[in-house]
Amino acid sequence: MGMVKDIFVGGWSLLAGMWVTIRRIYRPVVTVQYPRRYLEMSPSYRGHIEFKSFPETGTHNCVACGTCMRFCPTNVIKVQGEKIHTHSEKRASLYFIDFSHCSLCGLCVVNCPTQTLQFSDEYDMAHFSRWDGVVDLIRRLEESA
Amino acid sequence: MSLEDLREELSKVVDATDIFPRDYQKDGCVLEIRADADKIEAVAEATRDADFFLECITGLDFTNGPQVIYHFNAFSNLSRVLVRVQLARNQSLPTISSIYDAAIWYEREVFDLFGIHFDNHPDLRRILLPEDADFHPLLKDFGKVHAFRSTEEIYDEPDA
Amino acid sequence: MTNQMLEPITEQTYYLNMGPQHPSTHGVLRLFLKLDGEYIVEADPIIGYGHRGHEKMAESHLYEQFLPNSSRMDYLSGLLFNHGYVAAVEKMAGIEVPPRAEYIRVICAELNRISSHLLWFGTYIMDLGGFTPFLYCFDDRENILDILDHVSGSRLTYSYCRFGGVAKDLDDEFISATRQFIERLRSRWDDYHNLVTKNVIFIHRAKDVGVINRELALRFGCTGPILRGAGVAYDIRKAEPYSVYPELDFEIPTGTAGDALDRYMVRLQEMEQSLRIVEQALDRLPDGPIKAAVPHKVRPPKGDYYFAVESARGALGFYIVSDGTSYPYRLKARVPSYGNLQVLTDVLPGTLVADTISILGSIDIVVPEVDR
Amino acid sequence: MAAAWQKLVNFLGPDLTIIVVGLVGVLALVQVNALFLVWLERKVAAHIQLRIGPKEVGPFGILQTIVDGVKLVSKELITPRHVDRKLFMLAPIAIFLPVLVSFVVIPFSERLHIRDLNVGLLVIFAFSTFNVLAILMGGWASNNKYSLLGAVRSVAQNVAYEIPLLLSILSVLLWSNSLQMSVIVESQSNVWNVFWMPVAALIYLICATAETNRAPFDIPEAESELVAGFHTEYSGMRFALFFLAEYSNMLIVAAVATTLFFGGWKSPPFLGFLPVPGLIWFLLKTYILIFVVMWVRWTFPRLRFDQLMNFCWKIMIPLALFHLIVYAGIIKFIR
Repeated sequence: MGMVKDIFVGGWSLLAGMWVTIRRIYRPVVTVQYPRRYLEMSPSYRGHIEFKSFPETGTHNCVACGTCMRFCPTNVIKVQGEKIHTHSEKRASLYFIDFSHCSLCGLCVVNCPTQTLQFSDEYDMAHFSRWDGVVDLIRRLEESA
Repeated sequence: MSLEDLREELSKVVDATDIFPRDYQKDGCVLEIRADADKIEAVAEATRDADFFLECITGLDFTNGPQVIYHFNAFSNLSRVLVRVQLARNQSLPTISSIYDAAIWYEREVFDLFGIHFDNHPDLRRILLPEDADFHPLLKDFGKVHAFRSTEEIYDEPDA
Repeated sequence: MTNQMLEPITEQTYYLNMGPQHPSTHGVLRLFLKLDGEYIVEADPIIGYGHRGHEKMAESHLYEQFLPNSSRMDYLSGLLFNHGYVAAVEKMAGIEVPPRAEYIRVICAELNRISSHLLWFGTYIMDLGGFTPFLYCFDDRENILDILDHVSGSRLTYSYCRFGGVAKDLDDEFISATRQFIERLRSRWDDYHNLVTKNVIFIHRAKDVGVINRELALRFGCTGPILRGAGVAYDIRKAEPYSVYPELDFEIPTGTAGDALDRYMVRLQEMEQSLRIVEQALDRLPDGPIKAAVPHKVRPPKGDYYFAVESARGALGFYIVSDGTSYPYRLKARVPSYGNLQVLTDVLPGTLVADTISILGSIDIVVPEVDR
Repeated sequence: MAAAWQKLVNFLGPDLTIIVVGLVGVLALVQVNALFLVWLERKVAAHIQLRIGPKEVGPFGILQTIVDGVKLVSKELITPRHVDRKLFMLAPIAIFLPVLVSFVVIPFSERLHIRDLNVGLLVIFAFSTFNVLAILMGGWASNNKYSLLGAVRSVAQNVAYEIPLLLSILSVLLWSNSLQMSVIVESQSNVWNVFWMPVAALIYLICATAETNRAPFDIPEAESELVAGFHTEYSGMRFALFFLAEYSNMLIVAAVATTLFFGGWKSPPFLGFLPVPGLIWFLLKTYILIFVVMWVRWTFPRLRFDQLMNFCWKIMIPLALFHLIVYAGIIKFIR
């Protein structure tokens, strides 16, 4: 008799499972049709880094101290600065990152003494060449301005 | 079996001076045992009889020879026991894989990464690295490391 | 499975390479199986295909620089690994973490644990041949990822915990989204139970399969849901309390027989317990700073330290030897899946190929975590 | 056109003409049906799983499978090195041919059947058994352990499930007193068999699912265990033939179920006033059954091999036997 009961209980459990799936057929789909609809990135989304523009100076505040370069675990940052004349502040003239090696840890942003780095919200970073992953931050800032 | 019993058991195996209590809050273990290479089997048997399991085996490399660290733990609160075996260069030590099955893989890992040989191990092959690798990467003379020190530079003599 | 199956009836055994590329080895694990018909005579898991040398990397990196590596060991519970590593270094360096940061860490870690368990749930049923629950779980998991994305800015490899605190403060949106998620997941249990837990086929596939009892777990050093499925209420969150877990009220679910079904039930109940933890932590979330003042380069004092946390798969330990500089002298990650995977050598012989999949799925390994 | 038709009939004779034209029609039907079913399967799966499924090619993605078919046709036919070449090439053909034959005797409507043999049902089951052989051929010839395991499982499974399958239809045969498909349908003029033999219908559907290797009985090709089972090594059009055969088999078992239990081309009892041709009713019932099979597939996990066998030998066969005895008594009593 136990076996007959097992069969009925088992059969009932299968029907219960089928009820769960059939109800889903008319539920709205959750897929987002990506190229047609873009999802909004969260406000704290961490893309590659970019320069923040400060209203006081109208440009970035990078003094090319190289802290970000030293803290980067994967050595993807290359920054060079120059002084316009002997007693002026040092300013970054070159700032490159190789995004293809970046692990997005954010140590550069956290440790930047002038707070001039921030995360961008760029996520369409698929490219055909590895060199396309190299981002020129200064040019990027100039273009966005 | 409580920690006190284990301590008693262990004192039969190793010198009482080689057993140091340690502060869990400070360094995560409650007991440290410094054993010689030939004692490790006896120590492992004592911990097994006390219902401890082998948490991990770690290799360390110092200028005065590598160390092998065994962490034993029990399914009860705050009972991690650290066993430290100091080896000379190229010295092998007996396996405890007949006592703990978990040691088979952990010892293979230590052999793989440090080249420390375990005697009588049933299956001492490389585990993480490919079979044809001819190096032991976690040795301090391999690759880029920040420092290569001796044990005295790191450990103060623990107060017994 | 009885042991008489272990005796080969004929000499005609053969070897089967399951993996490194196989639909249900969850990554690049290779199982070298000796088969007699469909019965397994010998099993040898071969690992290391994803070995990246994290422990070696640590020796040439600053303590801070190793932070992103930690979540890349186990990509499914990255925050738990993050938490473990950060807490270990904090303990060594004696950094006091503000209470709000601790609560935030616990909330995020538990959410991460749920997401890991949900993914396991889906993949386990998929291993057994049911594809649909997998996508239902992903639907729910997506919600967690969105929530964590909102606060940490990434979806899988969060480098969210920082020495002395966390990277970003929670906002009201996060809190309301989390509360909504708790409601939502609780309303889903019925469907999950009807679809899977009560399903007679599933019960047959999981019951009495891959029994790992206490003695076996002890010999192989298994931890986590495997151990709890065998009836041992051992959880690092209780046994070696860290962070704010002692202040929170939760239970350790345990099984009895230690078979795949028990492990399944333990994980499902753990998700519910994690929800409870998140709820309580949200209620008690104190105000205050989220990050203590920490020097740019942490320099822990000389000595060695072992710090364990409960990851989604078991006891995760970081054993760090410091030589007083800002670089770790040696960093060893004791990953739970390592011991959990090795137990296969003992459990698999005598089972069918189909059970292999069920057992492998039920112990929930993440191969990059084993390989490090 | 009419002249050409007359020429053909004169040349082949009326019987042969019907067979030739019918076979051409069946070939077309098999292709279209497989294309439709693959699309349907993907849509059903997608909507059960809260996804959309194919949608890009054609309206609702209905042309997606044609595109896939073109892709498969244009792919290289890889023959791995250590295979048994003759069997390897023969297996996809061997699995596909019996499918065509089975369609010959299926009555799509009152007048639309190619050949109304008096042993119609027997033909179908005789030929559907043939596909075990093809699977074994494919699995054995592939020289791949996964394929072999799949083939071995498949043989054991199909042989076992033939028994309750045939037992379950015996009670229908007792009632209709004939193996001829049209007679079986006619015998259900008053009440469909499914209403008074629900257990037989259930047994038939379960066994038919197992016969066609559909989930939850898809252990010969269990993807999470055996990668792809017996067709692991096949590529391109050879793989497509296996695929085609699977979906055509589904159509056959559903069509047979419709004929045996659901009144064939007859309209449902209370909808008899509708001016709907029998063919539509037939196809509608068939595809509803197929939908149920798909629905089951996307709901349940897979059984283990020994459980599958236990289920057959310990539950299905005794049940089918018991059912047969009971219904033999009932039918004897009614007549």
